Amino acid sequence: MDLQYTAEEHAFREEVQQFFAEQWDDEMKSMLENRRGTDGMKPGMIEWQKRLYNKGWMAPGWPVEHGGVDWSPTQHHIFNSERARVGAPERIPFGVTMVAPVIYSYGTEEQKSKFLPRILASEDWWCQGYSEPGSGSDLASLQCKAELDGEDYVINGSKIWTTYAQYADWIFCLVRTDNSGRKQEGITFMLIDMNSPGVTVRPIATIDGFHHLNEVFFEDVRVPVANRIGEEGKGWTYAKSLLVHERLSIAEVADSQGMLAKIRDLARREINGGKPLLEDARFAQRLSDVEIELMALEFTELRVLADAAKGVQPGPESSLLKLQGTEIQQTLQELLMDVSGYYSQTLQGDLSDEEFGNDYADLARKLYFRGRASTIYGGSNEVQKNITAKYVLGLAS
Amino acid sequence: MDLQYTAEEHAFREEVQQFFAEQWDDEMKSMLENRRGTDGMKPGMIEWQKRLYNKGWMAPGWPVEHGGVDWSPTQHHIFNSERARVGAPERIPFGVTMVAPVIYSYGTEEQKSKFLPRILASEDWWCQGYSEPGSGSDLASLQCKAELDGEDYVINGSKIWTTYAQYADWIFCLVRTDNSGRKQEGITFMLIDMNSPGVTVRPIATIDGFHHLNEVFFEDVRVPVANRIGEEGKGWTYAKSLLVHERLSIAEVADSQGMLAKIRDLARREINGGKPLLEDARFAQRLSDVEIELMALEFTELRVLADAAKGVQPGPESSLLKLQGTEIQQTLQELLMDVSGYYSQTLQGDLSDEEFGNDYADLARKLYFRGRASTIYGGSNEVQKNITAKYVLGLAS
Amino acid sequence: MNFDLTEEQTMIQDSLERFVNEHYTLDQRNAVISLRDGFSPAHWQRFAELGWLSIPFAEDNGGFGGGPVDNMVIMREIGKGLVAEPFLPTVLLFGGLLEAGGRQELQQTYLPQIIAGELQGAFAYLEKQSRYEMTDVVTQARQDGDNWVIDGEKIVVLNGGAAQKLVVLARTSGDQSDEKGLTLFLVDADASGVQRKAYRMTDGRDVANITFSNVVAEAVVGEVDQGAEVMNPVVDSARLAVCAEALGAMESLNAQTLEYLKTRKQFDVTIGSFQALQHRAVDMFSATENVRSLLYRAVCTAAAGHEDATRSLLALKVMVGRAGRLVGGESIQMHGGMGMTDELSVGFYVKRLMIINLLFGDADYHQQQFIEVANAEQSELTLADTEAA
Amino acid sequence: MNFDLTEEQTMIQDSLERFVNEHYTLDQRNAVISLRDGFSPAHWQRFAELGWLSIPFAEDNGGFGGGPVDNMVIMREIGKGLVAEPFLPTVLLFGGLLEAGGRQELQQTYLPQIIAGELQGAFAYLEKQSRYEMTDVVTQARQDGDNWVIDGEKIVVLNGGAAQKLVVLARTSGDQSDEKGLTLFLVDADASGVQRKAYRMTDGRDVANITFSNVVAEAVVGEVDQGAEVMNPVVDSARLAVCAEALGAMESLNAQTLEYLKTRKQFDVTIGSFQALQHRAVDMFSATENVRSLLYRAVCTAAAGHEDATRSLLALKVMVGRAGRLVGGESIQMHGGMGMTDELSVGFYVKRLMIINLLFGDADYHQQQFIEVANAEQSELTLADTEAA
Repeated sequence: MDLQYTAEEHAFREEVQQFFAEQWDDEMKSMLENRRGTDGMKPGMIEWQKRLYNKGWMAPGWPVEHGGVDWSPTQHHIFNSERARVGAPERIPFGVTMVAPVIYSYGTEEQKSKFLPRILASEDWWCQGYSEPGSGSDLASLQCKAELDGEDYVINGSKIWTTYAQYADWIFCLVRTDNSGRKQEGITFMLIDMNSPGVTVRPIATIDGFHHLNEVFFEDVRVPVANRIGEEGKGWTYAKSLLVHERLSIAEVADSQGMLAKIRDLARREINGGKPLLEDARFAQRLSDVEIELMALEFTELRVLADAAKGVQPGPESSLLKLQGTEIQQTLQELLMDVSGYYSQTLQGDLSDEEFGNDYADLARKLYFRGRASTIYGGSNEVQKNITAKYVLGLAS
Repeated sequence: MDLQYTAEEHAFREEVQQFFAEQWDDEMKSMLENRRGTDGMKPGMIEWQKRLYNKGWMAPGWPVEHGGVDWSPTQHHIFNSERARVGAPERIPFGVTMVAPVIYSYGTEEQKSKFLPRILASEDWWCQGYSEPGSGSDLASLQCKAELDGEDYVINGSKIWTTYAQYADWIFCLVRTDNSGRKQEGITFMLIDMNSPGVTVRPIATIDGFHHLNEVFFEDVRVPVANRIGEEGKGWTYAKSLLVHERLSIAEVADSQGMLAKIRDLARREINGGKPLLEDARFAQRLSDVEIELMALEFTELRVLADAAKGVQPGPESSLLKLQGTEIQQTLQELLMDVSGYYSQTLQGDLSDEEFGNDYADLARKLYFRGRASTIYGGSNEVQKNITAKYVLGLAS
Repeated sequence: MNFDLTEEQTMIQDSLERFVNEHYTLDQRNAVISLRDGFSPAHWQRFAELGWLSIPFAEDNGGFGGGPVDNMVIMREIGKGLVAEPFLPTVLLFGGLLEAGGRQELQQTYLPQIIAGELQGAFAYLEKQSRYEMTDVVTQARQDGDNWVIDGEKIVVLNGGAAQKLVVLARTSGDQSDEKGLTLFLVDADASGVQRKAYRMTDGRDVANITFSNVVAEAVVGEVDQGAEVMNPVVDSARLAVCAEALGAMESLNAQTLEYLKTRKQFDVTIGSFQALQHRAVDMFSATENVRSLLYRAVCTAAAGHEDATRSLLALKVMVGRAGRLVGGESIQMHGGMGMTDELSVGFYVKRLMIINLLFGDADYHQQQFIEVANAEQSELTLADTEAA
Repeated sequence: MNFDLTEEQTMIQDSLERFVNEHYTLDQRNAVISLRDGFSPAHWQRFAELGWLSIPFAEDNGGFGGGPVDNMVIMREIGKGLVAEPFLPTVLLFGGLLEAGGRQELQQTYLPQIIAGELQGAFAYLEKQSRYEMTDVVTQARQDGDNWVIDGEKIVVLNGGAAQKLVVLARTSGDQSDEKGLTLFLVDADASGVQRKAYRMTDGRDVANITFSNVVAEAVVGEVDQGAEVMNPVVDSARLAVCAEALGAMESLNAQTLEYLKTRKQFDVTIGSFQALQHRAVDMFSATENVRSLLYRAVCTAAAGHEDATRSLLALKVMVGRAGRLVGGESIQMHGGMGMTDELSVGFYVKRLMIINLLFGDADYHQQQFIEVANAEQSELTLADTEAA
């Protein structure tokens, strides 16, 4: 048992640190540290991703022939830790992490050459069309319909919870091409141009006040057969195989560590009854409770990473990363709200920080409310527990 | 809304207080405050119950014609609060609270005149034979068999978790007389003399170190038909109706209040690092967490009581009494263990308190371990939650 | 001992419930919230006509002579319906302070206006540095001839935008956090030197940050340097009131969530048939009943002037914060994606519960006070008492 | 970076596992526990033959030169098997102190005897008033010519009945709770003036209360007044060791409980098919993996002398207490009535976990220390860092 990095890993870390020191500069920060919402975020994210692209690090997980870098799991970890440490954002995942692996694994040569370079260079913004109003955690019950009509499919239906659809050039969708068999069958994977006639986007107002979610409607939208991935009816298989490509850092340990450090700093600054909040016994207890859990999670992640680096299947503990990671995030968001006190429930609106009386609560509140979704989306924590009970603990369903 | 007692209730409370002041005397205390186990407990309990009997208060909940007192729910509450306040024990329930209502509701005149006076005067000690090794929370799956043979039933099988069977003169049992229909049918309610040939008692060693649980075996035990309650095959109905007679004070609020006060006193006395444990921030938080919950539960109990006093059905909150009551008890037991520190995990054995270094930990440990059972027996808390979800919240099973 | 409402209280409850049913669908509420001050003047007028604004005031002051139980009845329905009108800031706080201050001329001038629905008021007590210590006050008032002149800044003043008159908590002597040396002043909200920046809370209600520069106060409320003595019981009564409001909100969340569990289907069955969700629904129910029980406890002990009233109120406020967070969090979680949207009212109730947790100090703050009160008591039992047979 | 055991460590692990499988069924353990000192001298001899007793000691002292990882391997198997032999008190504490004390004559005399399984030892540090403050010591040692003479009383001395030699923590200067002024003494357990009262812990292990009246010490271990400097690292290493033992116990409880959930039927289905129990089984699993991760963290940082070692160890001990309580409680609850009996080993594992929680301070105590260490650090991030895109 040994925690040391190899010399190569040390060197890599230095290279990563240097990259962030140079590229995560004031210009980037001012573009992305917009505290009042996500509206100005698109240009900043594209600029940031182009910088990664210029370094060759936009898609390290891709096969080298398509522009990947063949990093080891440890290198991925190092990159992500350093990213979180300086506070740079993660890449927007829908193109580079979610649809691209499906395209390079199951797409035609035409699809690969058409889409992958534009994803790599952040020239297309993608969104994901899986969930539907009626489907919830039971994804395979989806109903959005595609009917073949000559060279096109005609799509009718809607997708919901579509993050950043308002920015998107393309959407990848699971659509139903057949209703006769098991619900997992008859699902087809489709790439749809958001500019197609008949596509409309309705923003969904959410409790966090950010505009990130949408409902996307398809009304007789014609999609060339050439935009279908693989075979008709196999979409569920492709989508499931995509889960394997999920990033190792699903627990977001490094980001939570940054959040925790910030909470501690702020709690040192906040005074109640003449005493810093950090010295309040209950607050200190709650903070340390989650800190200890996060320290454990960090090593659970390293254990999974160590297995991945050896090329062996991760152990059963990997099933806990999302469960624990999201719970820790929510606890931290809650603590940050509590540090904010009254300010956590007031809308700063047009007031300056000075007039308002606080310089972090507005964001704290948004993070908190947005964070509620982390235990719902991508398989609710209830579903995660069912899965863990069944597949890891072997309990009958 | 009003918390006041009526003048009659005030007078009653004074009478109760006077009774305890006179009867819960040093002799009683020395008989029942045996901290090393339950072995010496039987004579003390019988003496104490005889004192209640002499006052006419042994069975206040019974119909007056059999020796009951016709107390209002508030009077029951007052009696119980005062009992807990001085630390006197509850009556052993198996005879007076559990089997007697079945006897006076469904028994023959002969059964009533044979058994009820002896229960009232604590001349017979009863135990309960419901659970079986295979039945658990699924009580109706019981298999202990009774076959009619002339004037007798012949009983074969066993009962488990039988509290104080080692003291008992009689056991009331659910036995199976028919296997053909639904499992709830074919169950018969039987009164069995523990001195019958073929009855054996095996003590079950438990984690608390008290001897209270037993397994009772029946091998060709002959029980006169005259000892059957009501009709053959109706035992399940009788047993269920008995649940209605359960005491109002199921949450044991008054006892928990006494426990909490004691914990606070002890935590004031225990010093760690020069400071009383009561001033330790985390300990104080944990104690106050449970104190607040107990304050809530006290009023939940009063709400149920107020409904009962009006003669109306208790509201849905009554379903929470056992759930919350047992959880609070376990939390208090845990805190008392924590106050005891190292002593909580050492067996005092023959050491005097002085040699051992502590005068309460031995009991604390026993209470703690015995308390684990409170969320298991009498319908586990999981089953309670299922029932509440179904019957109170109306959620489909 | 009983927990029944009187016939009059039941009538008040019914009339509020009817009002909510008629005027407080989510769409109607959104319309109300979008009005200038975050509430409807027409509704307020209706409140006056129905007599609700008179309930807490003494009969001598033209009121109904209500007590803690009456306030509970009103605030619980307000909580159930997520009613936005400023009953708390204008009636309970502003009106309550004027009444508690005991100055007849102020009572006779203003209480009838409040009761008639003609006067909006606010209580300006929080400051940027004060967090939950209400006595941490640096806003100064100094005597200048017959006048008191106020300088300082107050934040998160509930109903601060609409208020025509303010009661302002200022320091007239003592150190920054002393309880003694505080004085309450009546100030015209449009007086020279008063500047207001209005904004909204997350549930849509109106608040303001208010600066005072050489502002001449209209009157002292109560006695100079004795402001805390007037303020404390009024704030305690407001604590009780918002806890009742929280109960109403939690009841509504329970009802909405149960309804969703019973109708929403996944994997071809209603999600309410999943045992794990059932048990959590029981936990929500249990948390709500705990709040109800502690509310009854605090209301009854307050009404009776019982020695346990303070401890009960502190326990209640702690439980409201904790249970409110649990019920709110579970409501969102069990509503899934829909719980995240503004298309259901779930999120607004959750936010209101979070605000209530903060008002007059959050759960942690109140628990610290609870610990001090509870551990100061000596108990009388011995451990042998805990030994059951 | 890797979390693999070396080949040698794997061999140690396998040999312990085999030993447990052969010698530690519940019946066999009950027989061992019922022996005079609560363990089997024959087993102890076997431990010596297999070389296990030599593992933590330096090669210079005749040991295997093992480190934190090796201790972890041994103690985890001991925890899994609920092994009663006194590896902790004799080898890790008593032997560890003699080694850390640095006096060659003591090392050369006694370490070989320990390694050979010929010497039982104990560390007498707790006192009636000390609770979890190990430096709260009133047992006095005074110099009398060339001798040190000890007066006082020690309690809950692990292996105190069987021990032939004791290391005794006594005060040689300073005030009752000072860390400075403590000295460790080697004392013969049968020396004149030593009185022992042996009793048992809940898991059946042997402890004793020991009084010292004018007892002449055999030697000073380490330096006079510098006892804490010798003791602290040895106790830290013992903390790590008992946490590894706890992991083993938790693993065993998980396995037993899962097995029960998969076989026990109620209402005609296995109880493991109830979703509420499934989710709680996941919680047990999750708690156990948290302990494993923190154990790896603490062991790796200790082995590397990493600056995070202290914080990691404190976090681990807190988690072991909390997670152990959760796993123990759930194990009993999910085993139903059977979990309450001594007929399964569940209860014994639970008790062992509870004892481990107490050893060297419970979870609350360690969390207080953790808070002090963690909050003393300054962090470097700004909130903007937390804003994801």
